[in-house]
Amino acid sequence: MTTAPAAPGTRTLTYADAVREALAQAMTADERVFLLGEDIGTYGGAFGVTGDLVHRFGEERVRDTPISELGIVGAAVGAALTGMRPVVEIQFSDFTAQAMDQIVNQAAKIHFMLGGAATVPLVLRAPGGSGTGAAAQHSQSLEAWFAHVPGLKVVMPSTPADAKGLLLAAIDDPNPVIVLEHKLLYKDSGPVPEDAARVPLGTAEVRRPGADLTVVATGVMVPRALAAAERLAGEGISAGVVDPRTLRPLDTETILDSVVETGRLLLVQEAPKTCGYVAEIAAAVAGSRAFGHLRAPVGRLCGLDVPIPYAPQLERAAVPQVEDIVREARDLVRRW
Amino acid sequence: MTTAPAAPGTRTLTYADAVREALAQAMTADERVFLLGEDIGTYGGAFGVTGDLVHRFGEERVRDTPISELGIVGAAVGAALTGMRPVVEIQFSDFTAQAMDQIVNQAAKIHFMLGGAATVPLVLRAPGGSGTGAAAQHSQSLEAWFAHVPGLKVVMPSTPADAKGLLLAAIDDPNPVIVLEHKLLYKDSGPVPEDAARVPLGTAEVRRPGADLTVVATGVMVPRALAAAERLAGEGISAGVVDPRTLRPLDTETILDSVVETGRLLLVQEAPKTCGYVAEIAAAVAGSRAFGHLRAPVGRLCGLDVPIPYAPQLERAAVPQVEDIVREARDLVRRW
Amino acid sequence: MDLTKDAATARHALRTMWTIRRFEEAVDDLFARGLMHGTMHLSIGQEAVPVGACLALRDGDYITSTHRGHGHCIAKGARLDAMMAELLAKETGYCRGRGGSMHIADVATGNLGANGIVAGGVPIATGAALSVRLRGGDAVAVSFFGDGAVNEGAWHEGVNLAAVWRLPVVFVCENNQYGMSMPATRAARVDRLAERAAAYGMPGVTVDGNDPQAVHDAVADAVHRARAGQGPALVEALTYRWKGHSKSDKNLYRTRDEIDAWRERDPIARFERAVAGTLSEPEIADCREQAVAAVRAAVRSAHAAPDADAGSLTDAVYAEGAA
Amino acid sequence: MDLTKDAATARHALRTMWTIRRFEEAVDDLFARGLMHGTMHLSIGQEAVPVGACLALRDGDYITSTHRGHGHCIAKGARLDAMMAELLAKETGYCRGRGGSMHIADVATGNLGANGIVAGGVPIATGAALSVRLRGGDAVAVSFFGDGAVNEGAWHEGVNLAAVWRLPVVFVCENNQYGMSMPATRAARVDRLAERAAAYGMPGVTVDGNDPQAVHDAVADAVHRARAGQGPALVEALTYRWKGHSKSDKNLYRTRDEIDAWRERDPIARFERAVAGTLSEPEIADCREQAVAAVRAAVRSAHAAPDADAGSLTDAVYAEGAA
Ligand SMILES: Cc1ncc(C[n+]2csc(CCOP(=O)(O)OP(=O)(O)O)c2C)c(N)n1
Ligand SMILES: Cc1ncc(C[n+]2csc(CCOP(=O)(O)OP(=O)(O)O)c2C)c(N)n1
Ligand SMILES: [Mg+2]
Ligand SMILES: [Mg+2]
Repeated sequence: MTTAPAAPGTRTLTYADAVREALAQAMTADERVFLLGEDIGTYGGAFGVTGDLVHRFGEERVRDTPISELGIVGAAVGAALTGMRPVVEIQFSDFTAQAMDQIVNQAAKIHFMLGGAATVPLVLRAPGGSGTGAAAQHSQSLEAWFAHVPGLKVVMPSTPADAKGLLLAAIDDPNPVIVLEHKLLYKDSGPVPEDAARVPLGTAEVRRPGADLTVVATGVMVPRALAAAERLAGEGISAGVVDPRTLRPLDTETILDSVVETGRLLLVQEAPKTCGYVAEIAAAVAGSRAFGHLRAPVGRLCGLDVPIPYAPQLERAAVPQVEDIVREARDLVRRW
Repeated sequence: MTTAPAAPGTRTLTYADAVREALAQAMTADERVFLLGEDIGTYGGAFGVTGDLVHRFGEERVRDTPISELGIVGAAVGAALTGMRPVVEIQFSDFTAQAMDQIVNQAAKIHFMLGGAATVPLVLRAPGGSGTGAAAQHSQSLEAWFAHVPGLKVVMPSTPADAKGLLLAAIDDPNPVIVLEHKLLYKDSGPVPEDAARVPLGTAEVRRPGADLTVVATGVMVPRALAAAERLAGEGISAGVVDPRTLRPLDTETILDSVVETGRLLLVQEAPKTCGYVAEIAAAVAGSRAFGHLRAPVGRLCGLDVPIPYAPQLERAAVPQVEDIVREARDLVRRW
Repeated sequence: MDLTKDAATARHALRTMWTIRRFEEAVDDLFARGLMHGTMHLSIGQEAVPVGACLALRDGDYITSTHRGHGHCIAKGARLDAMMAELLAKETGYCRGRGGSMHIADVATGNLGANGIVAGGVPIATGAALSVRLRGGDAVAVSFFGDGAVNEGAWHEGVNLAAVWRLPVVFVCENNQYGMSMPATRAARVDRLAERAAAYGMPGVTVDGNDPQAVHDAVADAVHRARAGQGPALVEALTYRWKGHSKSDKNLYRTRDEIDAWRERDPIARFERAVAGTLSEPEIADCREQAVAAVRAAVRSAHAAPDADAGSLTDAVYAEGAA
Repeated sequence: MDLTKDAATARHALRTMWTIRRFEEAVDDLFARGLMHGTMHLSIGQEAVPVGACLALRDGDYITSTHRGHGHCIAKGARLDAMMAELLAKETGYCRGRGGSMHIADVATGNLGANGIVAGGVPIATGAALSVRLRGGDAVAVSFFGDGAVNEGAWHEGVNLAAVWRLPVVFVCENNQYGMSMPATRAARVDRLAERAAAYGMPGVTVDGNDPQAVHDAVADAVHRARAGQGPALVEALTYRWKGHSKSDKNLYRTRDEIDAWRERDPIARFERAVAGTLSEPEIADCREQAVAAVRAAVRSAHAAPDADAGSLTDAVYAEGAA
């Protein structure tokens, strides 16, 4: 993604800096907000996201933990239940596997199981995705798991501004929110508001309007879809790009509106295809008011159904690239 | 489900007995097969599935474990990697959350991460589903999580015969296979072959042919869909019922063939709707050769997007019942 | 504090134990008569543990509980009517019928919830104690769990975090000898589960869990240390459940003799003998009767309450507004 | 077994330590020159642990390894060319370029794999030992892990299962003082991590992890017990990693002085002094040179090998046929 000129009240920041700014603003505004995670203190976070926060807010509120993801999330659940607003960093989203019980069986369900008598306002941030050569246990895109769990909200920011605004909204939210950041986006820059403006959860963003087809992409696939749309424009194909931003609750209407207009839909995700998140969008569209407007089968361009491999050329081949999006979009428009 | 008269070479057995018979036959035929899980020995399993196997095969091969699901699955991975064929019972499928790292980051990926140099032939059996008043942490239907993981196979038997035949095939398979049984089916009876005939993984079964619409249902929804089809027949609606049986790999062709014929599709699952397994089927159909044959939007009848509640009337309302299937199917056929 | 010498305390302890016992007997009966749904885990025989432990706590202190949590809930001060209404799947239940026995909670009295997940409450208690530390204050959290829970990863991680951060948590292990059918002695290779405390650099002690005084003394010590900022401790209370693990238990894994031997060590009968010098026989009988009456009233009011409403099934999945 | 007195053994131990050192220096260099992908966790400074431990093992014994696993792999007998090819993402690598450094394995020599998951290999080692028990035989499994791993639930559960089943596993904790940036002393409130062994009813011992003899003696003892059916044990080896945790480490959490002090305790230099009476200076130099030559040959052959083939990317996701 390229650096856009900053609008009034904004500056150009990286995605990682935007996340850090959101954390700092939330901690400044609300004493109840605190951070916990592995190596988030002196080390500054495995991806440098927390950076100097420990020096600004101290070791109690920027709390380095032993390596014990289940315990960390469980401690966050207990703290959230008793009046605090913990923000957990899980070093790689793959390690949410360690903490699934506390995420799914506890955090997500407690409000309901207690008939509404308590809330669990916690945020779990974790970087997902491939592209760094870290192989199969450090590169997964697990959003579909979380989006399947009633009680959780799931956010996947694709720009620095959203990384900040959605995180602030997540911290405000009285429910557990999973924020899946993307490693490859951390160094991307873009305009970010100086103030603590929230991006409301549950609102999709039309990143680019288009007449011939609707591309819905998530996470790092958003900038790739935008790059593809740019190239397609050169070929005379007008591709719109919708970024759901929040996967649960999904802003279905924005997607349907676009599909009704274009009649063609290409869904793009990094995660492996089978049972991935965009299958939900495909199913929602196939069962919706937009069904009759579809001129073409619903296209799904996803990661291959493989664990992420180590070798760079294999890793690249395992997930959609700009040229793959261009090809699939062109095919959809030309053939139908 | 009612008891059908037994065909030659079969007897009527319950689903639980059929599972036990498969385990016994596999253990008799192959010294490498052994069982491990909580309370599977003297207690006979929380749902009585292992029953007397400990008396027949001894405590070494029917191994009671401490309460430590992650350790159990990890031990099974290690045993599978070194020449054994462990069959793990997880007492409730909800507790796979405890073991996700070993299931997903280890068992599923090791064959690939090692470039094929080793295999992990383990089977993980776990009862899923609601209907017993056990509430939110003991009633989930988590098949979509596993079906999203490259390297795993996922099986969901809906009849006693399949419970036996698919389990035997799963034990043969050189890959990790997740077998999701259903608590409400354990006491259902049906004809089961006496011999150790395998039901191959990856083959769907047309449980009932139909001309007006195709119902694809999984797990306990299969008998409910069949009951609904029976009622619909009384109204002059011919509903076919397809049971995928194996969710990964999915036998897509059998489903597409049926949809091409009927032009209408109703997908039924117990799990909550959002990002549930049948979204994958909807997406596959919406992107397939059957797309042009669809006369109606793809119907999805799923569990509500709620944790499973305790109160019986709420629990019932949370997941599709026969009358719900009848209503949705009728609507699809009448309106389109 | 001596639970037997002061009449008010003795009465409170005895009445609470009887209340737990009678409450669970009523549950057992309702279940047997088909009036109660699901499954139930009864703690009959273990009443001394929650009562002894909770007498060491104050308002503002937290507990986390287990699948076998009726006793903890009652001992921490919950209302019987709202509990029974919950078990009978009523809208007036603590969880509006959504939770049932395995998720019963009373946030007002600091009970953060029963838990259907073995060891699930352990890291949550650590988190509640972390919250106390961050907010300031001297509340403590007590985490109840069984002998089976100590072999779960969640237990290890929750305890370790409390230990390294010196949080005010008391870990109370109700060692009732079995985790479902698994003898505690086959699930861990230590003579006393309290020995595990040393692995986390905290004190551990094993006490007679059928003696509320012994439980109380050990927990009160640990609570005192925790309030003083000296960190967590582990108390193992040896006890026994008289009933099966749950409603599906055929008791194949233990002998009638063993059960009978433990029934002879009934914590309530023992405590009645211990308070005989403080409370008169009529006062003791009065405790029993108050328990019976309270449980009966709870059953009556719960039966009369409206069933949980399926119409509002989806409305507490997500909380609204700001937390 | 005295590693210093017998010339063949001394030579083997020294050469293996040098091979690990030189292999990782080559990796460091390839990475710095942009010729290697991903991230790398180097064990430079810790070579005495894998070498001392693996000298206690036989063919047929298993190990599970970690993200910092080059040393274990080499010490257990893997081929350098296939290792280097793997790290250079070649089709001829141990994992055909699918795994890389964090998943390197050599099943033929009993190395069940490095693991990107902290403590991931611990229950797997327990399972390998269970397999030995069920199949019969006297093989053992050694599980290597770091000081950070002992706080994971997987570690607790894996160790406990081995303990209750008295399985032939030796748990080797490479305590290099830090889990990434977290000092071991802040992640667990015990003076010695070996103290945790008692919680599982098994022996635990702490040794100088920069002395291959000390490591060897402790592991050999534990292996001996395990082979004899006496169950698992924990060996804690105190050591230090000279390099950063991984390629992104800025070393903010430790001092130059601390690093320098540990470099002075270089396990290889120490061992060279210890074997001076057994091996001549030219023999020692020969060990070094053989290591250099072997690593150089591995780099050369790996460079020449074909890249991993994206065309066959999907073909090892599922195994075919019967296992
Ligand atoms: C994670 C998990 N594993 C297994 C179970 C099933 N289960 C429920 S209670 C229980 C036994 C618990 O034993 P213990 O901790 O000693 O408590 P007790 O039942 O004796 O009070 C088991 C295995 C569960 N609920 N959660
Ligand atoms: C479950 C899990 N949590 C966190 C990480 C990230 N991580 C990788 S290595 C490491 C430190 C491990 O410390 P230790 O066990 O002492 O091994 P060392 O790196 O010192 O060799 C961490 C936190 C991981 N890979 N897996
Ligand atoms: Mg118990
Ligand atoms: Mg370390």
